[in-house]
Amino acid sequence: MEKPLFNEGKKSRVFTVDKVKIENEKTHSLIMKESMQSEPGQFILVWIPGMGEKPFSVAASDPLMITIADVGKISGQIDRYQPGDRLWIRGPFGQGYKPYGENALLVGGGYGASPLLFLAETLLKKDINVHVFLGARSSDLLILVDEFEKLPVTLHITTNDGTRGIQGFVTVPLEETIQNLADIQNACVYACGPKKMLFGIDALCERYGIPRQLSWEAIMRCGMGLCGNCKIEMPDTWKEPADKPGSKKAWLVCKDGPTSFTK
Amino acid sequence: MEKPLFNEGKKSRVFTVDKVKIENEKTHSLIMKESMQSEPGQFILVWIPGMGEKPFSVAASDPLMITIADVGKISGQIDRYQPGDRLWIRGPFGQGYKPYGENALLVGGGYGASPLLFLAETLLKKDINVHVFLGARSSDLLILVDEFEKLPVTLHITTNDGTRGIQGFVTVPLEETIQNLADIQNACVYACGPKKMLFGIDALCERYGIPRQLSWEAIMRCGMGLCGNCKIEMPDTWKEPADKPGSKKAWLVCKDGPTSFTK
Amino acid sequence: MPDFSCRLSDQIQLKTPIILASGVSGNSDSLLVRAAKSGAAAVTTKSCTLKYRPGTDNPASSDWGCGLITNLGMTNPGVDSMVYLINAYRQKAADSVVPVIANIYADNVEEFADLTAKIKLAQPDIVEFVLPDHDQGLIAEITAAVRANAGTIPISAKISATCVAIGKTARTAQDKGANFITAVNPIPGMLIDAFAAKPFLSLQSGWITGPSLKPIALKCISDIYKEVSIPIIGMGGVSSGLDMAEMMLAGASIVGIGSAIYYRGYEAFTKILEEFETFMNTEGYNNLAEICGKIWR
Amino acid sequence: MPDFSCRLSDQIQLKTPIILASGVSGNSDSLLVRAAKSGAAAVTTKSCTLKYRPGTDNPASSDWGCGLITNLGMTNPGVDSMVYLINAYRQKAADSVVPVIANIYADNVEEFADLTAKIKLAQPDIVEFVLPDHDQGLIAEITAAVRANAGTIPISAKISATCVAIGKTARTAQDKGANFITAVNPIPGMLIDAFAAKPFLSLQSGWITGPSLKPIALKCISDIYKEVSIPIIGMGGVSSGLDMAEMMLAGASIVGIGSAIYYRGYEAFTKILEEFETFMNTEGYNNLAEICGKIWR
Ligand SMILES: Cc1cc2nc3c(=O)[nH]c(=O)nc-3n(C[C@H](O)[C@H](O)[C@H](O)COP(=O)(O)OP(=O)(O)OC[C@H]3O[C@@H](n4cnc5c(N)ncnc54)[C@H](O)[C@@H]3O)c2cc1C
Ligand SMILES: Cc1cc2nc3c(=O)[nH]c(=O)nc-3n(C[C@H](O)[C@H](O)[C@H](O)COP(=O)(O)OP(=O)(O)OC[C@H]3O[C@@H](n4cnc5c(N)ncnc54)[C@H](O)[C@@H]3O)c2cc1C
Ligand SMILES: Cc1cc2nc3c(=O)[nH]c(=O)nc-3n(C[C@H](O)[C@H](O)[C@H](O)COP(=O)(O)O)c2cc1C
Ligand SMILES: Cc1cc2nc3c(=O)[nH]c(=O)nc-3n(C[C@H](O)[C@H](O)[C@H](O)COP(=O)(O)O)c2cc1C
Ligand code: FES
Ligand code: FES
Repeated sequence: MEKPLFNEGKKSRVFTVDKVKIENEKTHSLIMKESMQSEPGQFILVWIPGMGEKPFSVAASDPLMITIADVGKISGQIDRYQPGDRLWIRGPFGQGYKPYGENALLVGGGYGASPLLFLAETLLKKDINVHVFLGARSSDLLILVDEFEKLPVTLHITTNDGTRGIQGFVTVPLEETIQNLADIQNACVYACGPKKMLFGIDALCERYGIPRQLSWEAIMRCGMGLCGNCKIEMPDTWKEPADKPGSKKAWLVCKDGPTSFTK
Repeated sequence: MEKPLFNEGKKSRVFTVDKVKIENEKTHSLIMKESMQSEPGQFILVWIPGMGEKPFSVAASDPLMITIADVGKISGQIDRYQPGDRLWIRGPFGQGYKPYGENALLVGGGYGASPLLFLAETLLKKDINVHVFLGARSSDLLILVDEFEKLPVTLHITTNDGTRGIQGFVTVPLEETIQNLADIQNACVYACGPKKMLFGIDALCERYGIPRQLSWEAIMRCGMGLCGNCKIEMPDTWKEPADKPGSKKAWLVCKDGPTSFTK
Repeated sequence: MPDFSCRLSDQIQLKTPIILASGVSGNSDSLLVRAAKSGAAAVTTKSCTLKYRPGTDNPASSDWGCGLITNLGMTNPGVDSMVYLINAYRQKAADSVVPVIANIYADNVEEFADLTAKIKLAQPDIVEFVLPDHDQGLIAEITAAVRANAGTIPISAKISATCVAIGKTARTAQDKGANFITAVNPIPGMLIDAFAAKPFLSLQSGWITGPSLKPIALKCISDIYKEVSIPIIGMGGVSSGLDMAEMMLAGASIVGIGSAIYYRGYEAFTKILEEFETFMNTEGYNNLAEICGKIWR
Repeated sequence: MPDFSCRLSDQIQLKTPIILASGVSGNSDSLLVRAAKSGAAAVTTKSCTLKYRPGTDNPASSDWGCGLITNLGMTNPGVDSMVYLINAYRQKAADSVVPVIANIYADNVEEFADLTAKIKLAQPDIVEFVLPDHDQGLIAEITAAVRANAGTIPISAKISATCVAIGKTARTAQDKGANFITAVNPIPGMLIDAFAAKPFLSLQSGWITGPSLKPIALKCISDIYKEVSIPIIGMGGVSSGLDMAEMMLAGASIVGIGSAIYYRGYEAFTKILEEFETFMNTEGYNNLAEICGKIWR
């Protein structure tokens, strides 16, 4: 009769790369042999022993997938990984997206699109209509386009230089789509990307009074709500929940987020 | 999102006496308000803060009941308890009886009968025929007779002084019943009581080749298999299991037992 | 409802006996405000040193199953910025303001003296200083130095669970003028990942906090309670109302929480206090004096 | 299959690197035999003192969720009976006999000297002695006294996790003739039952062992490994093959288990070793030398 020891589930464990998929020049996806139960919008912490640890969004959970833009030390190292290589991962952490309403408008900037494929699949299973808005500086920085094309979603692509889709910002087709919605209260914008983009989208949504779920980024240290490093200040439009007094001016991306909810 | 802390289930917790039932001059049962999931033959540790802690058999699990003979410090204290009083209990510990075969012969000496009522109920639910053999020095030391009389079991009572039932040892009607069994391999003796009685019953069973499950007593300290205080030597008839080498000469009542199995 | 107000000294009156421990959110004025608004009856800043310390690479902490391990490398903005931070906290908290305990850390007596003089500019309600582990002479000198420079501000000596003869250390601190004892600071530990064949934390070892620290902390607080007559600010593994009760029964006058914010969020303050209140009510305690140190009476 | 044989010294060769720690079943010859038959590569007797010690009332131990707490009050039959017990163990174990480590405990140098001379009569394979926590002078004297009286028998200094400057202590012990270091002895702790408003153990406090001790032990073993060149007998919270691997990666040459017998029964020895073997195989280690202290290479 063995006794269960204790709650070890939050410790880092070994994952093995099964497949590598090139998304674009700077971005690729790693598909693991193992899966990790998680929701779209949650994140994981990837540890490269002897080098460091960084947060990444869950891009698929079964098997686990992450989509990584090669921009520095850890992401550059991961960029070299081949099938059979091991990474150490803990998680999932944080609050993911919550499916809501009948129409979903998914907006991703750059590698910010990484959790949106997983989200789209989850929403489709609930019979929610999905629009996807992918934006990037140029066509070669777009990710996951092929995958989205395989799904029954309406796909809108923008590039700043016009190398693919509409030239301009992702907010242009987004605004159009919002304007054409029959019932704004029954729709929701789900966005993921750099802070500036999120502030822009939040302002746009506020103008139309449409609910939105934004997934924030910050530099994390403890990932556990203790060090305060990932603290951000939420947009004015965000209403502080009664059970989280003081959180508007000191919102922890790792613990309160990464997803914020505005209705 | 709260996180489960850890496996605290083995710690002592508060139980409240709901009813007190007098079994005889020296023995009474406490029925608690709370229940504790357990098997007949398992034991619990009862702590009286500031006084000490002792093992007792589970006499019923839902709600939890214990049957206690007032013989000393702790049992004498418990003897005074009234409805509303609190005790601290941890458990269940150890290996209980395992229902086996078609005919069950339950033997209890003195307060050793305490786990047998719970066992009888469990066996009856599995459509096993139950014989119960209760022995004591004298009629006023018998316990649980009324309860057994309410059950569809064959009850055999012996007292050394003949004040109730047959005069003599409990082994006499036990041996008769064994002799009348159609299929000895399909029956099992379940006994609980002082070491001497158990050795006697074991020898009798060995003569007839009948399977038996004996529940041993010992003075316990850690109750966790660590201190070695409850170590006993098993009867010669007991066959050491291959996965427990060395256990025959050093059998831990708290961890290997309290129930031993011989087939 | 039991009376929860707690007079720690003539100057300091807390509305409840649960406060924020040092190090958790203690480098941010707006997070201190959040703790105050979430029910902390006092907030403690992160240990500050004379100069800014940048901190370490990740991983800097982990939940290892029985508790947490952390080593953030003493990140802090330095004492001058900490003074600024404390003022900003007071201003931003406005009506929600609660007393602030300023924690300072140094290696030697001179630096402690210096730090005390500097942090005093923020007029914290208490200056808390982290004592070394076992050199009784040094412990006495540091306490005396902080006492001398703190002026009328009460001071609390923070003692680690690894401290040798912890009761005696607390007694020395009391004798040299400490107004309170804060106990405990965590125990050193290390996680190793067998598959990586490496220590998990970037600084190799770290400090163990949370549930697994509790029985160790209870023993320390007991030992201290028997030796001193000043109030104890107890901490180490408190994450429920019952944990809080245990710590007060051992001798703590008020209780600090850190890791519980990981386990239960900022809501930890109100949740733990509610559970503690239920306990006080069902067990028939009328006030905090009745429960403090009761296991020794 | 990796090579598990372990040469601790010219005299001592173990068949595998997992042994029984002191205190668990160590007051009974037949339980030591059981441990040996269950796969312990060596067995350690319970700490013995000059005179018989009766031990305490119940409760003497508990599982508190993250680990165990125990205080049996140093129950032991006294050194003369322990000599008898060791001989009985050898006789009863017969073919299954494995080396026996005799653990001794005293308060002062003279008693340690005396105990060593007496326990020597049983010709244990190793004499293990429990060092005090922080007095470096006393640590040196005790080690020298045990060394002097043990003759040709190798000696191991057992060090507690609460030891101050643990690396330095181990170094002192090595310098004074210790052949091995056993680490760690557990940390003091206390359980309080809030409803009873009483400490749970009859002796109030006890020692914390099992899972929650592991990260603390790993840190201690790391600190010791960096300071000494003699083999370390590592223990503290090992209950799986991965735990065992972590402890050896930190620097232990062999590993002891105690609490794991509660968690996994006497089968713990073979189960943990099997898991460790799987780990060694899948990670490609050929022998114990490759894994010992690897995180520091
Ligand atoms: C909740 C959350 C989810 C995240 N999900 C993903 C994800 O799914 N995929 C992903 O690739 N990254 C994701 N990130 C970012 C990721 O954690 C790292 O910050 C990023 O990989 C850079 O780390 P590095 O060690 O490679 O770069 P570093 O060596 O730390 O930085 C190198 C340089 O790159 C710059 N830089 C850092 N991050 C970015 C960035 N995001 N964009 C552009 N420049 C940057 C730095 O300023 C620096 O100049 C996420 C972050 C958060 C907080
Ligand atoms: C597995 C297990 C299950 C048990 N189940 C029960 C149970 O269901 N009901 C129950 O009443 N007890 C049971 N016991 C016995 C119980 O644990 C105590 O030993 C008993 O209650 C005496 O404790 P005390 O503190 O009152 O007596 P103490 O003060 O320790 O002893 C007082 C005197 O009584 C004698 N004495 C101790 N135990 C007995 C005994 N069993 N019979 C006669 N004299 C004794 C002692 O030798 C001593 O002289 C069980 C024991 C074990 C190991
Ligand atoms: C992330 C973190 C950082 C800490 N930083 C400090 C610090 O800077 N100074 C200090 O004295 N204690 C520090 N501590 C210790 C806490 O103040 C407290 O003593 C300890 O965490 C025990 O309480 P807990 O179990 O409730 O977390 C820190 C603890 C944590 C978890
Ligand atoms: C019940 C028990 C009794 C112990 N008795 C002793 C002892 O007498 N002498 C000693 O040096 N260590 C003693 N110890 C400590 C162990 O030898 C070991 O150092 C400690 O338990 C850590 O290992 P573990 O986590 O595997 O139990 C005892 C431990 C337990 C659990
Ligand atoms: S990363 Fe430490 S609080 Fe979020
Ligand atoms: S009571 Fe300690 S081993 Fe059974």
